[in-house]
Amino acid sequence: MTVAGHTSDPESGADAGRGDVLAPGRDEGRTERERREDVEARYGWRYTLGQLRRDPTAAAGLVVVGLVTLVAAVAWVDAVLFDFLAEFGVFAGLGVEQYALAKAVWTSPVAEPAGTPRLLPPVGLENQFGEGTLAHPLGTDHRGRDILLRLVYGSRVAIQVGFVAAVVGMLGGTVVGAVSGYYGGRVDDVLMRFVETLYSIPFLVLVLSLVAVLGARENLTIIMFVVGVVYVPEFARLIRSRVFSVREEVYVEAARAAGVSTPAIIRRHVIPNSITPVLVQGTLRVGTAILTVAGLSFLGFGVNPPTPSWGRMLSISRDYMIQNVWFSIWPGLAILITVVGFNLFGDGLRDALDPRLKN
Amino acid sequence: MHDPLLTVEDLQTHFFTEDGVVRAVDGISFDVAPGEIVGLVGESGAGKSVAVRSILRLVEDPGRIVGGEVRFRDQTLVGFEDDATAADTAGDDRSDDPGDEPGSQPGRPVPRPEMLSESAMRQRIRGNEIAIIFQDPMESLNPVYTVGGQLREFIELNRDLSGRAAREAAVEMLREVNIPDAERRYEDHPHEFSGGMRQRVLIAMALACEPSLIIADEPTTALDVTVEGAILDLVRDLQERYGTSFVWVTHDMGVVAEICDRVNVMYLGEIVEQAGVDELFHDTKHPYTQALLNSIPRPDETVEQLDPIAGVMPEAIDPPAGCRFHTRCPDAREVCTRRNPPCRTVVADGRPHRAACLKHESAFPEADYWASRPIGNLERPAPDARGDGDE
Amino acid sequence: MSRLGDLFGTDDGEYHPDLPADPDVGEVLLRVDGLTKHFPDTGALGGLHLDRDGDGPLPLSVEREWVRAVDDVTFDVKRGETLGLVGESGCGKSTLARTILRLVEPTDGAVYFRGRNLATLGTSALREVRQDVQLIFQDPQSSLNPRLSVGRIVEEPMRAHGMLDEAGREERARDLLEAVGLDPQHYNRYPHAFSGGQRQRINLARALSVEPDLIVCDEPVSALDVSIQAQVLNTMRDLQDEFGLTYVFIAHDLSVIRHISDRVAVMYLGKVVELAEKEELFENPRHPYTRALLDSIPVPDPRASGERGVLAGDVPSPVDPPAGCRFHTRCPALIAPDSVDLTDEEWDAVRRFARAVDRREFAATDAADIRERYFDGGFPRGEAGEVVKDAVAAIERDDWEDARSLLVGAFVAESVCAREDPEYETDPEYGDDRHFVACHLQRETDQTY
Amino acid sequence: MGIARYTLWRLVQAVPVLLGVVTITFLLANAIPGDPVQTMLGPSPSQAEVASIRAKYGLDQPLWQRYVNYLLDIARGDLGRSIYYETPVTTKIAERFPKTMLLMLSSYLFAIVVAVPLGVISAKRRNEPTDHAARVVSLIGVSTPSFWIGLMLILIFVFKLGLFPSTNLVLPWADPADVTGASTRIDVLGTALHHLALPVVALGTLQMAAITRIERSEMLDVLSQDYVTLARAYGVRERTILRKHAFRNAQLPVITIIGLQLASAIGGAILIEAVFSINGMGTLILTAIYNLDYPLIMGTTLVFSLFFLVGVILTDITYAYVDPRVSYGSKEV
Repeated sequence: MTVAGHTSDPESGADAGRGDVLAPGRDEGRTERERREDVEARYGWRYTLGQLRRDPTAAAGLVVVGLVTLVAAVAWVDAVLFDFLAEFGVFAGLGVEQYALAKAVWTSPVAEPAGTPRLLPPVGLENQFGEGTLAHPLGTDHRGRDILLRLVYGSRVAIQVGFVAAVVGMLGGTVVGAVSGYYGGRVDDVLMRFVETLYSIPFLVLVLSLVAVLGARENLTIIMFVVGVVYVPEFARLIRSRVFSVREEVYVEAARAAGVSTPAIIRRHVIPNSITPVLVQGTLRVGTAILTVAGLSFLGFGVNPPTPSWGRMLSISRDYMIQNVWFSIWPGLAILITVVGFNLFGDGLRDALDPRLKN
Repeated sequence: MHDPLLTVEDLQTHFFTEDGVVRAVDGISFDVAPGEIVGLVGESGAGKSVAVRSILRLVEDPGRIVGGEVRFRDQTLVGFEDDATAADTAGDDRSDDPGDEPGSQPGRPVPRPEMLSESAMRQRIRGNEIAIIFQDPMESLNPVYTVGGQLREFIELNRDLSGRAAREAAVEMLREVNIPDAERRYEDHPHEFSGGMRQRVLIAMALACEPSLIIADEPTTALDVTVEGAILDLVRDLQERYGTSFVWVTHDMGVVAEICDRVNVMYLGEIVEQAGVDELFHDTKHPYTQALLNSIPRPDETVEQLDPIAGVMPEAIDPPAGCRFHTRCPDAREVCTRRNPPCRTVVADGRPHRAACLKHESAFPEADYWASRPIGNLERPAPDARGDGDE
Repeated sequence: MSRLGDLFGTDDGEYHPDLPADPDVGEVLLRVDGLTKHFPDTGALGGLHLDRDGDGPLPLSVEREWVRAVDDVTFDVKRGETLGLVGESGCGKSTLARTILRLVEPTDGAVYFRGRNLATLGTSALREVRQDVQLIFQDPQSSLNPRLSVGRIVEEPMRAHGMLDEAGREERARDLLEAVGLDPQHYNRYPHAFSGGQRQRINLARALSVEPDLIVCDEPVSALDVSIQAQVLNTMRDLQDEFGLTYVFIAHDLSVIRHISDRVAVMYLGKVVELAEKEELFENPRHPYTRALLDSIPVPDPRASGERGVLAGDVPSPVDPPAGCRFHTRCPALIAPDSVDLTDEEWDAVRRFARAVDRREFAATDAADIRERYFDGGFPRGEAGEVVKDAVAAIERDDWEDARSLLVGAFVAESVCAREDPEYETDPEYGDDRHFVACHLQRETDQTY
Repeated sequence: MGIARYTLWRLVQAVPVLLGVVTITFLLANAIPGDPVQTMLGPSPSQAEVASIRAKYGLDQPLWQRYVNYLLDIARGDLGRSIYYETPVTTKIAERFPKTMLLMLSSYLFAIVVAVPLGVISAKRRNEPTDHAARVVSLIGVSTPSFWIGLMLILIFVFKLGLFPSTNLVLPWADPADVTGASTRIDVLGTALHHLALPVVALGTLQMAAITRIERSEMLDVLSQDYVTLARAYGVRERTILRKHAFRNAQLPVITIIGLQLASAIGGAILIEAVFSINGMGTLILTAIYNLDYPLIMGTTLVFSLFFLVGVILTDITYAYVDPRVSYGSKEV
């Protein structure tokens, strides 16, 4: 049971004392299926990947995750590199003016910067809430900007935030959990009480309070780090319990008995066998972080107005629901699909890593 | 001789996994007379547990009973016949063509009309006529209910008792299996019992329903020797008093010698030898049984050198062609790689002694075993499929 | 015994006068002396733990309970022999193995390996010694790191002890794989590709890689199928001859122990109750527990006659083991206290009755019924008889606790078995080694010698 | 050990955590760089103004002194005065708490009532169409932002169909006189349910989906246990097996998850209150944050944490009630 406030990690010693309770000959008399599963529950990485490939839903998740990440990467490259390259005339004669225009549209707080080439139909307030057309497949928003394009650029924020928050949580959690698990005793007690306490403050409440006192309402960087930091307790607990159980594994004992030094044991045995659940949880947390940051943007925390983000788009769309329903549908779907992708992939990863959990 | 209580004929249970069809039980036949303890012995992966679960139709997905017949008295627990359109693929030299898909198999068996319905199985057979005891007493009791409650539920289901009377029968049965202070222990939860005590509770559970047959699936494997000894004594004593028949699944030849009247030796989904317990040990007819006996150390005398079976049991998903034991058999000859012998009577006085080995010429005249070339397994390393082949 | 004096010695290379300085000359390779391991039975919050039945205001207590997993175990292991260590689950044999190797810190006692006390060695010296003492585990699957290739696994101890260079280690690993009966080509495979028996061979290869003198084997074959078990046992024997190994072989299976051991120690509840050469122990067991154990094993021969003295009751908790002889609560041969003057038959009946009351084996609450059932129609005479009658009266008014304490107080607590820790040595009928028996029944035997 | 004793034990365990939460909320507002007074008074306030505000809120005292005072105040049930509302924080919270409570409990009820049967059916009909449908629903449920569900519900049921009101909640126990269009208590109840429907679905969907997923996998796990097979082998009816032998065991992890989900439900409630303009605790904490009202931030955070902690303890006690191994102190759990 891993409810906050629970402190039931039996001391390693007491467990070793019950070492010989292990029932003899358990391997006997089980069905073929169970035997096979047991053989396969232990694996190399290659086996894991093989399993992942064979799971169609996990593969679908991987495709979604890959696509969204790719789109986000393109948007990122575009946002950062475009101006730089355009200055050197790289795009001259390539017909990229259209693109430049579109980009100007999303970066500009007003409808249309002066002097943009008019290759696309004029965008502006007269184009407000356009229906889906070939030029604007998903229509236009309250300022006449292309929704699809803004979704594409919004993916940049979502993906970035999701990955950064999950990685911050994983790294922070790994450090705290590993220190706690490795040193044990007092250090562990103190760290775990702290982690438990953080865990007892509802997630969003903690994020909001932290963001508020840091004065970071519109600072996306701080927000994504804060979200990551709030994930630390969860990962710390996960890793700690994992380290505790791996530390008790017989192969670790075997290495100790063979005289392998502690650092080598940690490097070669403990870490490689502890990180898999962390990776699974990390994948799932990318999705949760996207949801959380979308919620924060919706509440007005996060990116500054001209920069598109899905949560912000939804927040704005509230005021224009009567005029254009699609304006409030597309960003939500974008979030939904992305998060479904991460969840599918994470579930698939878990099944592949631990077939016994598979249902 | 009595009519048999239970008859199993050509029972087949396969598992349809992603990797292919695992022929866990592949055409076994045996019977159990009233008041008899019949052993089903073999190493892990031989298909013993699946076999006994098939008798009660308790095989779970992806496992399916795909053929054969199980009769209990005059009732058909399992009864399949081949589709009329089926090509006859069965026979002595059962070919092991790997490409059979569950759907595309031509001779897909269909249940016969007299096969008991699921609800009839539930009401008339399970618990009522045939009870089962599993290997792991820790896992077999529901941790959230009291031991007595579980016992009483089963008694109420399978006997004409209810309420107070069922409770009394339950307490009585707990006492019968030597659970001290039964009245009070009745209210305890399973985690308050030791492993040996839990196994006693399970035996009480089986006996309390007053079945004619108890299937015991490795009931003493998870227990310490002294506890095992006490349980074996208890079972023998109870068996004498209640006259219940047993199918006793085990991998331990010692337990077999101690408790069984007749024994079936399983190897890779098939029964390779079937005999009375004394004949099995002292007039062994199948090389596998012999090898098994040669490889166990004895507690009562010092055996200087063990004579183990070469190699490991192949996977049931990809059994060797011909006799399934031929890859490890010291007596294997060329013919063994081609023909898979069924279990035939080799000694016929009294209850027949059956063996599935071509070297018994009287039973397998067509095989011409002695004329065939020996393949000398002992020198030859076992085929290396996926890292298996222990020697 | 000099173990207390050694306990405080911290010198790594402590010289022990009982043992020859040069290991190759002497016979004793390993001496376990008064080894004890108690685990704290901690609950949550470190020392604080849940007080289930207490009646204080808070369900907490700071009292620590100790699991006496191994208690004052002493034995020698001679170079080149196999010492079998047998016992049922929970008897402390695995803990003993780990304590010998100091994978768990001993609470008390000493472990001399070639004259050095492992119990007091410093970390680096201990690491050095671990080159010479290896351990093999019960579960061949979980003792191999699933993320390392077989080659890496076998090389790991060599790497830890700086043996050979990279290429040399690989060559040796391949040689070892071959020596234990595996295909050297499998060097790059991962453990999941192997069967149980093969994995145990990998374990053997790993243990052998650093040329150890002693291998402690903790149930090395009990997870294997019988045919595979025989293969591994044979290989272990061959390796012993080839490399001059010494084994401490732990198992719960007496047949395996009989097959592999030269001498055998039987453990019960943290103590060695009997130790003798194999033939002597199996053919002339002196301790009632050993006898019960031997009687219990099903013999793989339907013609073997076997009457079994069933051992009643469960093993007591190692947190609060019985005083004196730890087996006395279940012993079928409990010695009558000196104060009790009964015939053997009467004593048997009293003992049986006391046990039955202790475990509440029966439901009868009628004096006549009890007399019929346990005393063949007549209660014993004298003081003992009075106690029995009082106890029966207590049962009649359904006060089992009272009856129990009456009987235990009069018959069990006074017995020498419950008062004194037995330690006896006798001359064997088989072989020429001493036969150690921890049973007070040996008092008389000793006197007759 | 009985349930009562276990409850006591569990409460004792909660003390350090609670103290930790109090400390964190205190540190949040007091030990973070940046001067709240500055924020409060805007740019370039006079020295005197600063000093008076500092004195008023006790900010001129050293940190530990303020911490001790804070603890003492909390012990007295005093959470300070809100800077923005200029009323005691406790008053404000007492005013807002019932609506949030109503919203959360109703969504939880909705989530559990839908999820548990759905999960059980899904497990029972494993790999059948029902199961696939349930799995898709729960996957989408855990992947959809609750505020967007709220928006969509408003879009459909308020703007398009005009079936439900879009804002605020009515407490079912409110005085009919205070509720527009209601004359009897029954009317009030009706109005309350009418207002509650959309926010409850929006907030409860995530919980529902999460519980369905765990319910399904736990049921599958339990259904493959030996004791279930044994019950089957003794002729117990499939329905009885599901109801008696599997269900109770499967609920153990579900109960834990239900407790832990409370944390995300609280987060969801903040968003849902924003979407439906419900003046509950969620909008209160948002107001506090928008206005950097530190006492109010501390107070609301503390109350939310307390709420969560109580929820977790309640689930633990329920767990102990369902699983005898916990209350008997067995180590195997």
